[in-house]
Amino acid sequence: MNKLQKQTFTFISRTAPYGSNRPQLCLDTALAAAVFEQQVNYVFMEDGVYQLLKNQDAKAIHTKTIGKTLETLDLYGIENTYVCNESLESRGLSLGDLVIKPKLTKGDELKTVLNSSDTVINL
Amino acid sequence: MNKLQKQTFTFISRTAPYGSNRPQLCLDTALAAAVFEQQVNYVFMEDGVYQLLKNQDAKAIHTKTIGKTLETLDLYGIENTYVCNESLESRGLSLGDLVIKPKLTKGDELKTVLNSSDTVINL
Amino acid sequence: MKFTIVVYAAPYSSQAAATAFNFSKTLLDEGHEIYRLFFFSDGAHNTNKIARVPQDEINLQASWDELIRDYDLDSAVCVSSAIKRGIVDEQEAERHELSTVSLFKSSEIAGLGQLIDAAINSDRLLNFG
Amino acid sequence: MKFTIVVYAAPYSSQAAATAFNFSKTLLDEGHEIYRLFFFSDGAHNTNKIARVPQDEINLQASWDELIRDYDLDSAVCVSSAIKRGIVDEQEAERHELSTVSLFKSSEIAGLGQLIDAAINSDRLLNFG
Amino acid sequence: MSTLHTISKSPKSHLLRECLPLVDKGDGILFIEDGVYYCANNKLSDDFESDITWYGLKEDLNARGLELDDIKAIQIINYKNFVEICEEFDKVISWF
Amino acid sequence: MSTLHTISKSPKSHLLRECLPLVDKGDGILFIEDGVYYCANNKLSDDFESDITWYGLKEDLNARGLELDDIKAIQIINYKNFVEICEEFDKVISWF
Repeated sequence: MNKLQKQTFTFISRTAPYGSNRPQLCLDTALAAAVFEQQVNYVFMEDGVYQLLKNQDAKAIHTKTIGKTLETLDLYGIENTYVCNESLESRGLSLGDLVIKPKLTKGDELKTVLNSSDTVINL
Repeated sequence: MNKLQKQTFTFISRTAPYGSNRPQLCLDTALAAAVFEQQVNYVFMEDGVYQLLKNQDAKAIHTKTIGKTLETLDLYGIENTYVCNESLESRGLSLGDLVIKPKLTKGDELKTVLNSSDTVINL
Repeated sequence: MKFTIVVYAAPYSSQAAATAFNFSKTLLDEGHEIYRLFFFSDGAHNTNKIARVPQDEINLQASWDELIRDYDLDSAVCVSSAIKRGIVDEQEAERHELSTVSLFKSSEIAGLGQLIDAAINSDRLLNFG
Repeated sequence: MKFTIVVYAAPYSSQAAATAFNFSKTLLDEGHEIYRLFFFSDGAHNTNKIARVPQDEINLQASWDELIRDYDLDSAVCVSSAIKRGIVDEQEAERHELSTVSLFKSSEIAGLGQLIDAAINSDRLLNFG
Repeated sequence: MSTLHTISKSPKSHLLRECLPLVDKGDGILFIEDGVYYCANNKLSDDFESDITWYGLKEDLNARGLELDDIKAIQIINYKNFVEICEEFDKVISWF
Repeated sequence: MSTLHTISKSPKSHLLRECLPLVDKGDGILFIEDGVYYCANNKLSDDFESDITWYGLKEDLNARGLELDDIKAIQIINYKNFVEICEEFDKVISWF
């Protein structure tokens, strides 16, 4: 590896869990960025907010329960978590339904997050 | 192979060409059904209507031009072609924009087609 | 009742192949019959014998192979889907001068006629993609 | 300018892998540099050396291999994506007691750290899925 | 001829809206995989017509943490029942 | 910091609507693959804002038989230009 400067990575996770592996890909990459001591932002948008629902249990479909991992995101060094308010509301959800309490954001705040990012992974 | 009775197959092709291989899978399977002398209905719905646009030329993306094959569907024994009127209209298209002239249909007629089908492949 | 199961999706990237597997296993457990499994498009990847999976995860390719052998199922992979995805049996490996065989012995390379035949001779055909 | 190209999609079932290839080829033709190709998830299927394709179609796996060798590119396949999809080099084949190697010699098995490194050390990172 | 329709993508796909014009009285609609999020949205379930039988796959609902009590118009079935209803309907059309 | 956004799915995906709240003045949006169908629909192109630069990939438009004359607000570019505009913007975000 070449020099590892500290940069800002933003991960936008927009898809529902279990139907595809995109939430897991996004999470794995963010965890790798955190391990390499990068600045990490993690944004849940659109169907991605479903990843944060309580009471997930993927045993019956023989898969890891992603909600359980997301509960401990901060332990992995990912503290800047965001959830899109409009995505929650349009799905009849509120912060109380989620396993963690990300910052509630709207478009303009997210623009600021993206503008300050060197790399954006959008899954 | 076991006995090959004559049955009715309906193919619903709902996706745009080139972005995915689903239009080609649907077409290949229908052609196989026709080769085995089955009764074949072919329905273009939703983004599937884009497969029928004139002036396609997929050389630049190194792919077969599906519109060219669809032009000759009847030569392969697939004469019962349908296009969903609402799918055309909502995309600002009319029969004149298409390489063939399928029957213009609405929901109720398609229900009848499906009801008379033994197998439906829906891509 | 005789079912045919058509799988369009690769394992792991979407849930569809796993759903097809669970459905197939359940119907066999319930005493029904599978006339044919047909792996089409990216579904061909389900028949790759080379894959290995971490111990805490399901090896879907190996699970299909086991199910097919346990119930002596007819399992077909679309030939044109398979070859371009690196899924070859001994005969295709030889024809294409490849040194490796990647298809499980439990599945066979087949044409789309086998899918039409299966639709005709099954009571139900289910597509998973 | 230094680009990193991340490919999430398998060849043939969607256009994304072909777009990634065309983009990569064009940027190299234009005198730019590729810091790293990174094949992730179903993108791993692009590095399978076993595939054969009808003569009137593009063999995308072989095209990648040729491009990588022509320009001596750094090409990495995510290790956990690769192994469960049957993409193994000699070392992984040995470790998992597999008799076959399916990965083109032009690509290397790598961890996600190589993706993070590439993002840091490239001017632009593009994702194709 | 009655048909069982399976829907396996989240409401963002609009698959239900695509499929409904082709669904006949007496048909069934089964939500599987990410399709089960259709069961979670109260706004959507108002649209569930009563001359269609609605099903949701238990294993997929449980995985996603969707509370079953909220869902009135929908029968929660497991894989075994999924096989059973494939027998009850004359054919199956998959929407994905 | 300006961003180039690429959109590679047809309008059915609603990717443009998803992406727009995150698109800043001075950003660019490039339609590729099935995303180029966004260029075909007149109703949609009325929404194309003028403080964003809009692009469509020529190779993908040609493949799909989309007539270039109809598209006023959109710059038609080829792969070579695609590489060039990746330099002009500070980063690229892919929507797929």
